[in-house]
This record gives sequence, C-alpha cells and structure tokens, in this order.
Amino acid sequence: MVDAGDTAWILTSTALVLFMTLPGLALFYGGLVQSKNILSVLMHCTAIACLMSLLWLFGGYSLAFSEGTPVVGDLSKFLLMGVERETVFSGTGIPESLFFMFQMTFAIITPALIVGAYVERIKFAAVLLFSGLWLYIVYAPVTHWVWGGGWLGSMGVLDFAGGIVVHVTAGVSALVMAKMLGPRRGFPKAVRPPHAPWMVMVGAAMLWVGWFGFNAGSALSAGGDAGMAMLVTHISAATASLVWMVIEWVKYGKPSLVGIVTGTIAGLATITPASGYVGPLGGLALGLAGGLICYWAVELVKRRFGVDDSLDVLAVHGVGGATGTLLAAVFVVSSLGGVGLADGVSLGDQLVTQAIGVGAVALWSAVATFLILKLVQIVCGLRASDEDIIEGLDFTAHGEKGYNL
Amino acid sequence: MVDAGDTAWILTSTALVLFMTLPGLALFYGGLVQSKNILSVLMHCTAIACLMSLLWLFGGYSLAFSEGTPVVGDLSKFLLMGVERETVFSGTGIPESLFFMFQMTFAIITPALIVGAYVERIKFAAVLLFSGLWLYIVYAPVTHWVWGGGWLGSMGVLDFAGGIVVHVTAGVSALVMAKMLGPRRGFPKAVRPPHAPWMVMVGAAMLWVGWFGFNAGSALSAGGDAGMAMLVTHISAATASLVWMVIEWVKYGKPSLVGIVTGTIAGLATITPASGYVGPLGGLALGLAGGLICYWAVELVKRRFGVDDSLDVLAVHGVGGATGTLLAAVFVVSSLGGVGLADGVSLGDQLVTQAIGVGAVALWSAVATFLILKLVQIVCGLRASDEDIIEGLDFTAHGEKGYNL
Amino acid sequence: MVDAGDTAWILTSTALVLFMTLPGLALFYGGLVQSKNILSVLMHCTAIACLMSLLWLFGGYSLAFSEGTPVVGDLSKFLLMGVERETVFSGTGIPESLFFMFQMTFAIITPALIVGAYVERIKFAAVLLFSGLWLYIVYAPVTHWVWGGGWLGSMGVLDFAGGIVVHVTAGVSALVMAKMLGPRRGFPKAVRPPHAPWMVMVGAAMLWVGWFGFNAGSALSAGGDAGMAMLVTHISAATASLVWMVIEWVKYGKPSLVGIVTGTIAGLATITPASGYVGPLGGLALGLAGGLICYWAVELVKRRFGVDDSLDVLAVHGVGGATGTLLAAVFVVSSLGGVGLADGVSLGDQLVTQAIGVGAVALWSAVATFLILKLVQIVCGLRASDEDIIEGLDFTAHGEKGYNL
Amino acid sequence: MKWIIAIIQPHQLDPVREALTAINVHGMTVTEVKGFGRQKGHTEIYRGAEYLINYLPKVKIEVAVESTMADSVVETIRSSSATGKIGDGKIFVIDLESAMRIRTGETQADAL
Amino acid sequence: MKWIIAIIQPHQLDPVREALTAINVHGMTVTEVKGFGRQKGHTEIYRGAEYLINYLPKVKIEVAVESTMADSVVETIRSSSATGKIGDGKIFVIDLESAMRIRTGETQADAL
Amino acid sequence: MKWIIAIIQPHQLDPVREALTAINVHGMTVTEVKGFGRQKGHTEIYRGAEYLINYLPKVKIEVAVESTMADSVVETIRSSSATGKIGDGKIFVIDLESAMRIRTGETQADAL
Ligand SMILES: Nc1ncnc2c1ncn2[C@@H]1O[C@H](COP(=O)(O)OP(=O)(O)O)[C@@H](O)[C@H]1O
Ligand SMILES: Nc1ncnc2c1ncn2[C@@H]1O[C@H](COP(=O)(O)OP(=O)(O)O)[C@@H](O)[C@H]1O
Ligand SMILES: Nc1ncnc2c1ncn2[C@@H]1O[C@H](COP(=O)(O)OP(=O)(O)O)[C@@H](O)[C@H]1O
Repeated sequence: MVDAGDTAWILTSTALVLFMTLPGLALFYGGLVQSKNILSVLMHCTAIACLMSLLWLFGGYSLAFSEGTPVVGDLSKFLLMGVERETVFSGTGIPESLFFMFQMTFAIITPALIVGAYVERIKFAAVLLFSGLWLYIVYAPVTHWVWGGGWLGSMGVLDFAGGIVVHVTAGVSALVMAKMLGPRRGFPKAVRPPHAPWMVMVGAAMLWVGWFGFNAGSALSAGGDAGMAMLVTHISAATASLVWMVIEWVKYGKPSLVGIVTGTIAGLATITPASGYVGPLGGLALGLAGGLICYWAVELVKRRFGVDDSLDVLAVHGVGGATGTLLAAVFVVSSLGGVGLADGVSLGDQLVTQAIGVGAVALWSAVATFLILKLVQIVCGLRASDEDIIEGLDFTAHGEKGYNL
Repeated sequence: MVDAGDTAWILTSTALVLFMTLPGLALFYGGLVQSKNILSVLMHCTAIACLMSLLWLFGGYSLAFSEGTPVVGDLSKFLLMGVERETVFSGTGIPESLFFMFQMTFAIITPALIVGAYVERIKFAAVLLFSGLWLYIVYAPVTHWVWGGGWLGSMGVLDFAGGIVVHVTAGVSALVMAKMLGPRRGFPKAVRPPHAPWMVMVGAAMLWVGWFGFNAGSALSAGGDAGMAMLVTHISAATASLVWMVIEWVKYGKPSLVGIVTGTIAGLATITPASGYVGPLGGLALGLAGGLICYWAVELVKRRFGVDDSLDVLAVHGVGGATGTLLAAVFVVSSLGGVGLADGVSLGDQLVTQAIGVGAVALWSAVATFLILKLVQIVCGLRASDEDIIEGLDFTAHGEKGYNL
Repeated sequence: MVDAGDTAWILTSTALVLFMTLPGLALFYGGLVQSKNILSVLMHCTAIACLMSLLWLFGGYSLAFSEGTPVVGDLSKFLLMGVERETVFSGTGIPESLFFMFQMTFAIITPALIVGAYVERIKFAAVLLFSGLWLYIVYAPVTHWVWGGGWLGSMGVLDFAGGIVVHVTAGVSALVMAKMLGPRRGFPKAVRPPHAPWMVMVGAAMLWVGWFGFNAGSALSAGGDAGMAMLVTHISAATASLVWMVIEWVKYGKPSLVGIVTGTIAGLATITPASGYVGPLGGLALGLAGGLICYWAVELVKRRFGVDDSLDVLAVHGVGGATGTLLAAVFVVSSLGGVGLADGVSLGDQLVTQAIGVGAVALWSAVATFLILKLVQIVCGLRASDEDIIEGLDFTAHGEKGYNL
Repeated sequence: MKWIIAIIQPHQLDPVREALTAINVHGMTVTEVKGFGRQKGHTEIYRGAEYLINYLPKVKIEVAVESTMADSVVETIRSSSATGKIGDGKIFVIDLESAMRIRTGETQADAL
Repeated sequence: MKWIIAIIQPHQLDPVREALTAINVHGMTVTEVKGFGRQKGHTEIYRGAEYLINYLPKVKIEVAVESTMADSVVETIRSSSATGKIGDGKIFVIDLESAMRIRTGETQADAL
Repeated sequence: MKWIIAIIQPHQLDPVREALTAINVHGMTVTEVKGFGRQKGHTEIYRGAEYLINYLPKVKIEVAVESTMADSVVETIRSSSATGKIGDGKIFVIDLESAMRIRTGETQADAL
C-alpha cells in the first residue's frame, strides 16, 4: 500500500535529484570552463536531461528494472506499460510511477557527469548520440546488475545509492572519452582558469543539498535509514571538504574555493555507495579517505597520465565512488557503527564482492564507451573544428554569447 | 483529519512553488533583458510576491475560496477569520492554513508571469497598482470559477493545476498589457539580445524543479496521483524542450540554450491543466503539442501581430495553457492512459466545456486588464519616460546598477 | 515511534535549512561585497559549514542537547554515542539522527551569519578559529539554555525557531567582532557599493524559501503547527519587505532591490522566535515591527555608533530577533490569534521572561565573543594586512579571481 | 592622416556610427571607458548608506582618416552626438604617421 | 596641446585623480587595460593544475591639457602614483592638434 | 619614439606577444575593444527574433618604442597576426614626444 509519508519524501527526493543536475551540476561545470563555453556546458546538461528522460520512458527503465535475465531486463515496461496510477513499487510504500521518476533523475545525472570530460571541444551532436547510446548500453544494464535483480545484486554487492551504478560508470567512461577526444587546446600548459569560481561553489552547494535526496532518498522511505543516510552523507562531505582545504593550505599557502568544493563533491561521491549501511564513524572515515584519495587522483590523471579529463570526472567521481564501494565492506560491520554484514558473509568475502562489482562495471564501461565513441566518430564526428573551439562553442554551436554586459 | 504524509508533501510543494517565482522566474526573465534592466525585473518579481501575499490575506483568498456565489466568493475568510490552527481543508488531509499558503504561491506567480510583457519600460508604481487590482478583479474570481465552487467547476471543466487559472489569465492579460504599453525602444529591428542566457537557463531549471510542487502538489496528497502528475509533467517538459531544440537546429543550424529552455517552459505550461488526469502517453503528446504550437505562437505574436509581448508570455504561457486545457479532454480518456471522463460525459462534451472555460476566462482577462490599465494610466501613468528607459530602469527607478565588476 | 510523515517533512526541512547557508546566505552576502572579495565570502560560508558540522558531531550537539546541567549539556552524546539508527528523538516522531541533522543546520547558519560583520578584511585562519570556539562557547550552551533543558527553557522563555538562539547570539557577536576588527577601508565615506545586487536578491530568495524549513520545520512534525508557522513566517517577510520599500520610496524617491530584500530578511528574523505561537495577525504585526525597527537600527549602528558591522548583522538579525522575542509574549495571547500563554502566566510575566532571555544571551554572547577574539588575536591575528585588503581577499587569501570574463 | 578620438555618451554611439557611415567612414574602434569631467557622478543608496559613484560611463571612438576628411569627420561626430547637455563629451585630433592593413600589408590611405 | 597617457596601478587611480583635481585638471578618461611588462603575472592553482596569468590589471588615464601645463601634469601623475615598486607604470606624451567640446562646439583650450 | 597601435583578432594576441618578446619588446598595454569595419557582425537568434550584433570583439595593443625600432615592430605585429582573412585588423603609428617610468622617473628610451 502506498504510504503517504514515504511517498512525500521520495517526491521531494526526486525534485532534489533533478535539482542536482538542473541547475546544480550545470553551474558547477559551467563555472569551471572559459566564458566562451559556458552556454555549451549548460546546453549539454539540459539536453541530456531531456533526452535521457524520454529514453528512460522508451525502454531504459524497463531494461534496468524489469525482470529479464541477470544481465539485462526486458522491454515489458516499455512506455510504462502495465504500470497503473496506483501500482505500488514492490517492497516499498511508494507508487511505481514515482519510483520510475526517482530512478530517472539518476539516469539523467549519470551521463551528465561525463560532460566534465569533454567540455570546450566536443560537437553537440556527438553529445546527444553518445549519451543516448550510453544510457542503453552502459547505464541501464549496469543498473540492472546492481539494483534490478541482476547478477551483482544477487552476489550481494553493496551499493546503496550508486557508487558503482553512477560514479564508477561515469568516471571510467569519462576517462575513455577524454582520451579519445583529445585534450583542450593548450593543455596542460596554457589552459585558462575557471571563468567563475563563484558559480562553481553555487553549483556545488546545490549538489550537496540535492545529494540528500540522492542518498537519503535511496532508502525509499522516511525513517531511521533515511535519517542516518543523510547524516553520514553530510559528515563525509564536510570532512572531505576540510581535507582538501588543508592539503591546499599546506601545499600552496592558499586554500581555494574551487578546491574546497571539489572536496565536497569527492566526499559526496565516496559516501554514496555506503550511505545506507554505515554510521557516523563510517561517514568520517569515508570523507577522510575520499578527500585524500581523490586529491591524489586528480594529480595522477592530469599530470602523470596526461589525460585531459577536464573537470576531473574520473578522479573525483570514479575514484571516489570506487573508494566508497570498497570501504563500504569495512564500515558496514556493526562494531564500526554499520548495519552489519549479511549472515555468513565475512569482511573479506564482502570486499571481494565489492571489488568484483567495481572491476566488472569499470571494464564494461570502458569497453562499451570505446565502441560507442568509435561509432559516434563515424556517424557525426566527435571533436569540433579548431576554429570553432577558438571562437568558443557558445557561439559556434549555439549562436549565443554567455555574457552581454 | 490532518495526514502527516500529505501535509509534509504540501509543505514542500509550497516551498517549491514559492521557489518558482523567487528566484526562478525572476532569473528566467532577468537573464532575458538588457543588463541595465535586470534589477528592475527582479524588483518586480519580489515586490509582486510581497504585495500579493498580503492581498491574499486581505480578501484575495476569501474571494477565491469561500462559498459566495458561482461568480465570486465572499469576505467570510478575510484575514483568515474562522480558520484555526487545526482546521482541516475540507476533502483533504492538510490544514487550511497550509492550503491557504499553497494557493497563495499560485496567486504570487500568476501576476509575476505578466512581468514578461512589460519589462524594460514600465513605471514601478504601475506594476504594483496593476498587479494588486488584477489579483482582486481577475485572479481571485477566475480561481473561484474553476476551483472555488464557481460556475466553471460546476460545469465540469478540467484544470488540474492552473492551465486556465494561471496561464490563460496571465497570457491574455500580458498581450493586452503589451499592446497598451507599447513596444520596447527599437522593437522589432534593433532590440538587444538577452544579457545573460546562462541566467535564463538557471531560472528555467528552477521553474522546472518547482513545477513538481505546482502540479504534483495540486493533488493535495502524497500518493499515486502526485506520482503520476510529477511523471507526466516531467515528460512533457522534456519533450517540448527537444521539440524546440530540433526546430531551431533544422531552421537555423544552431540549437540555442534560450530556445531549449523556452521549450521547457512551454511543455510545463501545456501539461499543467492536464497533469492530474493523463498518463505517460498524454505527457508525451502534450509536450509535443506544446513545443510545436508555442514555437509557432512566438513567431505569430512578435512577427505577425507585431506586438512586443517582450518575453512571450502569451505565446508560451497563454497558448500553452490553452492547448493543454483543450487536449486534457482528449488524453483524460482511459484508453489513452488517463483517469477517464466523468460518467455520461463524452469527449466532445468535455471539449466544449474546456473551450468555454478557456474562452470565458480569456475574455474576462482581456476586458478586465484593459479597464485596470486605463485606470492605472490615469492614476500614475504606465510607461516610463524615454530618458529613463534609455538610461535603464535599474538606475532610474531603483537607484542601483546590476553589475559593479 | 517514527512517523513517516513527520520524518519526511523534517528531512525536507533539513535540506531547506542547509540550502539557506549554501548557497543562500553565501550569495546574499557575496553580492553585497566588492567583486574582489566575493570568493572569500563564499569560502567563509563553505568552510564554516564544513567545520561546524564536524564540531557538532564532536561534542557540539551533546553540549546542547544532552541532559547535563541547566547551564550546559555533557559529553554523553559525543560522536552520537548511544544513538542508534532507529532511536526516536523523545517527544517527537522523528529519528534522533535526523534531529541531530536538523539542529546541525542551525549550528551552521548561526556562525555563518556573523560573516556579515567581518567581510573584506579578516584573515581566513581567524574565521575558522573564531567560529569553532564560538560554537562551543556561545552557540552550544545557549541552545542548551533555551531548547536543551537548560535554565531559560525551564523559566518558560518562548523561542520557537531561534530568535534568541540564532539571531541574538549572531547579532550581538557581530557587533563585538566589527568593533574589534575595525572598519573596512574607506568606511563610512568611501566604501564601494554592492558589486552584484542581483546576487543579493537571489540569496535572499533562497533564504526566504529555506526559512520555511527553519520555522515550519521547528514544529518537528507535519501538521497544523507547521502550516501556521509557515504562514506567519511568510506574512511577516512580505510585510517587512513592503515596509522597507515604502520607507526608501518616501525617503529617497527610489525603492531599491537591496532594500526590499533586506526588509525580507528583517521580517524573517523577527518572526522566527514567535513563528510557532502566533496567528496571521501576529505575522502582520511582527513584520511591521521588524521592518520599521530594523530599518532604524541599520542607520543607528552605521551612522550613530559608527561601527562597521558591514552587512548589518546586528541591525537586521540581532535587533529583529530581539524584537520578535519580545513581541512573541504579546501575540501569543489567544485573543490576538496566538496559542495562548501558559496557564497562570500573565503577559507581563512572559514579557519579563523574554527580556531576561534576550538580555542574558546578549550579554553572554558579547563577553564570550570578546574573549574569544582576544585569544584569536594572539594565536593568529584577526585583520588582514592593508596590502591584502587592497588587492582583495579572493586573490591574497585564496589565490583566485571571482570573474574571468 | 589623422587619428580622431571622440568621447561620447554611450547611447549616442548608434547615431554617430550611422552618420559616419553616411559620409563613407566605415572603420572605427570603440572602447567602453569611464569619464571624469564637469558632469558629476551620482550617489547610490544602500541600506541607508550613500555610495558616491564619481565617474560616468562613456564610449570612446577612435577613427583613422585621411587628413582631408578630418574636419568633416569631426563635424559629423559633433553634430550626431550633441544633445546640448553637459557631459556630451569631446573630440580630439592627433596626427597619424602611418597606417597598415594587416591582412594585405597595404599602407597609408589604402589601409583605412 | 598635449595628450597625456598614463598607465598606472588600479588602486592608484583615486590618489591621481585627487592630485590632478588639486592642480585644476578636472577632465580625464579612464580605461581598464591589461598590462604586460617587467612586472610578471601570477599563477593560480586549481585542482593541482597551475594556470599562468601573464598580464596584470592596470588603469589607463588619458588627459588632454594645454602644452604649458603638460610638464606639471606629468609630474603630478608621477608623484601621486609612484609607490616605488615594479609595475608602477608609465606616462606618455603625444602632441594634440585640436580639441572640441561637443556640447558647445568650442575648440582648443576652451574645450578642455 | 613612436606610439604603435594595433587592432587585431583576440585570439592572435598570444602569437603577437610572443613575436614581440622575441625581438625584445616586453612592455605593452592591451585593451578589449569593439571593432567596426569591413568584416561584418553576426546575427543571434532568440525565440525566432533576429538580433544584429554589428560589432566584433577585437583587441587593441599599444606599444611605445624607439623610433629606430618602429618599422621592425610594425612588421613583427603584422606577420604574427595576419591570417589573411578579412577583419585581421590594422596597425597605426603616431609620433611619441616623451615617455617616463613612474617608479624611477627615468625618461625617454630609458623609460620603455
Ligand atoms: N581634458 C580631458 N582629457 C580627456 N578626456 C576628457 C577631458 N575632459 C573631459 N574629458 C572626457 O569628456 C567627458 C565629458 O566631459 P564633461 O566635462 O563632463 O562634459 P562636457 O564635454 O559637456 O564639457 C568626460 O566624462 C571625460 O571622459
Ligand atoms: N613599451 C610600452 N608600451 C606601452 N605600454 C607599456 C610599455 N612598457 C610598459 N607598459 C605598460 O606599463 C606597465 C608597467 O610596466 P612594467 O614594465 O611592468 O613596470 P615599470 O613601469 O615599473 O617598469 C605595463 O603593465 C604596461 O601596461
Ligand atoms: N579607420 C579606422 N580607424 C580605426 N579603426 C579601424 C579603422 N578601420 C578599421 N578599424 C579597426 O580594424 C578592424 C578590422 O577592420 P576591417 O575593415 O573589418 O578588416 P581589415 O582590417 O581586414 O580590412 C575593425 O574591426 C576596427 O576595429
């Protein structure tokens, strides 16, 4: 039966998660690029949100959440066939229409995260074609594996709100994308600094607030689980922010705003898979780990690998999500304040399961993204022309200027 | 009896709908004007929000929602007399204080929508005087007709969340306003482009998120109706956005950010009256219709009619709301996934009722707005002086500059 | 037992109150400073939010809400020891984890309000050290006094959502801070106008919406109390805004955007302590009083006292909160639409209690802030160097520029 | 050749440009500047405090022309930008030694 | 007449303006510019990556004055804007052929 | 000395600056300007309405150099900024009477 309290919270959570992408993530990313490309970033986020919504209705949801096989769902819920106004999503107190919506907001933000890898140089048509195919080929199946009755879920993998489903898929795909697309002009010596750090902070703040819907909403009910998920989410975000701030302070003498809010996002991504399983201590530990490891990963990818994953999608989301997924196995244990491992499962077992989850999904994301991009290159090309890039995508792709002061 | 779950959702919805105006609509409109007029737009939205709130308490609510006659309510609920802390709004599980608040946010945004017709050239005093009179003369009675026990509601008109009450009233009044006020300087050849398309997108995103409160909140409960209303609202918004994007892409080779988000708003306005009655298919269809028809209407009003309804209030809201109101009669039928027509009512009957609703309200809005504006012209004048317009309303009316970089 | 409806609303309220600080308050304050200091303001708000969150877990919450003595709690809830996932906060239907979170958002915004007193000239290290000590020495004990079972609560002081706990503490401390830190360069003759009034309005709008969570959330349940609290909050905000607008209009001929939204905040601060006790009439009266008195206080502090409480924290928050606390004693009486005084308590009695509450907390805030700042001055210094101030804190303290257009 | 510098009111830019086009001067370079002069700034009032803004937004036009045309260009700018109010601005003329079009390398009058 | 161009540090604008006013020069035009010179830019660090900002914000003052006043104006600007640190800027003087006040049509020294 | 003014395409600023550095010209002042010329502006389309933007963003470089270097500086700017497309811009040369370094009071060539 529908429970009004639970439904009220998931209605709200759905609004919060949509808010994360529109305008949260759009502003977070938009502030980090040059002023001649801000509109293109906003356009990417908006168009992805719209397109994913329709594709989710046209089979995406069904592939993820209908029974099907352990590998992928079937098309029985294409266009929400068979889902009535009053149908309750099984095992919960919320209508299935609402579950569909809540999950849709995840299906929106995940490909939108990848925007960070290709800003300032991609063709707009490629964004749409890539994101659409990616939803069907990467996102929907992986969601099925973990949450939709698929093989990873059956193995007992722990991923409360999408460390694997959202952050590992997006992060790994971002790296492949960045590599295949090539770097921004001038990378790494002569790229321009973020055009509006204030906007980055505003976006990050909206992501933080919206993440309460993401993680605490994933409880699918309004009770102790949601309360604790919100708590650990917040503690992890705060901790990772301060970690990032301290590192910059020690290293450069000046803690930056862009830095502290990058730490926030790292902390949020890291706690995500664990947020329903751990207690306050877990929140602290994952925030600490997320801050330290993601900071190091940012340097690793850009400096060592020399890959222009421009806005650090792999380093912040992918690495954060993977770290949290692994540490979930540790901090789930009751003695550390977690809900406890499943009966008969040891910490070691769980760790192996988690690693398999991360590894398998990373592999699939990489391979599939590679193939999709090969196709995109053939169909419409991937990279904008140098002339367009120099003039800026706002005008060359969208015919507008961001600022007419 | 008060239901905590339902109440939780309507408390949230009220916050969401206020958020639509402040700052959503303010940013959406503010980004579309020149930088010398941005503050005036924000000021209009803020001052209207404040003034309407008080007028709603001072009789507005009572005229709309007390029994009275089929044409207008009485003053029995002036200053909320007789409404106690624990009074439940009849037929629902929420306190009447909350119903008052939820409806107040509608009474705020409706006159605020009309701002789009008169930006960059109106006197500030005229904004206040016009909006105040308009609330009492147009908004409160029409609300009574449709939702407050008045004649249109009794006829069985379908308007779930305000296609007629909000969008038709605002859209038609906007046209009359634009016509009587005269165009912006330089219209149509030499007006300046939107000063901040990024801000337009941010405002649109907030409107989108807030609209979940508007439509799904109009269920006045947290259950299957709210879930489905949220779903169809979202699908319509996404569809209309993509329609607008595709039209621009085909026509000009460049899909613009301002374009896609205008589509979003068109899709949202169009689904509004139908949002509680239709299913996913209805959401798709109304989004499609809204995108196509509003796009065409924008060109029609500005190019053919040559009326400077500057930010397209009629074309986007009025036409969208009317389209959705008419199509609600079609997609409400159960075979198309809707909740079904009332017993003994045929699709044709319903269509006629819907048309009468749209027509009567459009007529009343036009006539009343005309008369109110005549009065305003006499009392304080309508149009700012050319000198003030050239220097910009921010400084001449409010003594401030929008940007001091 | 946990009630899903109540929990849903407090989960939402927690998100709303966090949203007030991040990014609401940050934008409100950020728009008021010069463009070379915007990032520093955003950084202050962000870093305070993160630090306070951890300190709240590390004893802050425990000092405020564990039993202890009438003067301060003990450390029994340090790190949330003993609070389980399903622990219900006594006397409510929400989990204690959530109560912890909801209250934490108050513990974040209160020190963040003080930012307004020290913008554009403070050392970043001093912000952190001061805010941290202040949380333990001022905020946590005062919260205990009023809400945590301490002496003021036992006396029957009325402070529904923090007129004393939040606004008086922050306001008085701000004055002491401003006095000890010294004015901005050029104060009062040659300071520069707000660099982005539009941003001030956006922040104020977010504060307004978020304040619904602050006040209506303080009911800790979703019912008539929350509904009425939201209503009076809104009415007070709208009234005070219009009061401020009219004063400016009469005095200078031009009502400003910064002015009207300052009125909004004054109205919100004023109603806060009374929001759960009064009816619509109380909302009107407190809005009127808040608007008038805070306007006068702004002039008093800046012109008469000559203290550069830069963004008027004392005049708007402190004075507003105190005014509301006192007037709560009046408008709580049933004949004025309130919930009524406690049995056997006269209006005069209550007024005395309220005055004691305001006075004692103001005194403690002033003394403690003075002592903390003396310590901060020794440990790391308070005021940035003139050179850094001239170049702007964004670059000198954080190594970034706010705008790279 | 002459280098003509005009400081005018921002909203007079369009009329001036049209007037110059009418006498066949098509090239010019425009900069947003802050002017200090007899025309005084204004005060803005925020929360009861007065902020003195002592400069005014102006637009600077720079045009290189052949010496023979200088007088008519100056006169055209003057007549199309004058409103008769204080703050209308000034026109300055400086001798220009040489000019070159980057694209072609053409010099002097051909470059204009 | 002379056309004096001074490139100075942004925060020295107010002192310079006051000093010029003191010697009765009231009109001037100010532009925000980017300076390249001996004073080097700075690096900003975002997420571990260094961004080199190789220009510095400067302010350009342009003043037209009678020839007889040129030296004292140059000296006034120098003394009021010098801090002794690298990047203080430069003052340039160019010969000015003619000046006109748009509002009145007055020319030469009367126009200043 | 000469005062050289070049109006160029914004994205050619870096190449020009590097080329000038290579011939030992380190100081220069850069302003963002709007150019009107043969190269026409563009239209932006919002909601079906066309907005004509008739100017183009350009960058103005000002360099003071010794007279002997003027030709080579002009040539360096030209060669490093030419793309051969319309709108590449212009270079103007004006006689410069005097120069002074604010910090030291050095004058003429020493000041550059
Ligand atoms: N001596 C000067 N040198 C350079 N620019 C000047 C000079 N005098 C005035 N200006 C510019 O001309 C503008 C108009 O001058 P102002 O004295 O205000 O009015 P008017 O031109 O009507 O006499 C000023 O704002 C300033 O930009
Ligand atoms: N040759 C030049 N031509 C034009 N402007 C110059 C020239 N040299 C320097 N400038 C301007 O003067 C500013 C200060 O010069 P710089 O060499 O940094 O220090 P200083 O003036 O102390 O020697 C530069 O930022 C630039 O704007
Ligand atoms: N007579 C002129 N005086 C001043 N600036 C000019 C003049 N003619 C052109 N310019 C500047 O040079 C730029 C390029 O000129 P344009 O005619 O478009 O192309 P080209 O330099 O290839 O002939 C213009 O945008 C304008 O800024």
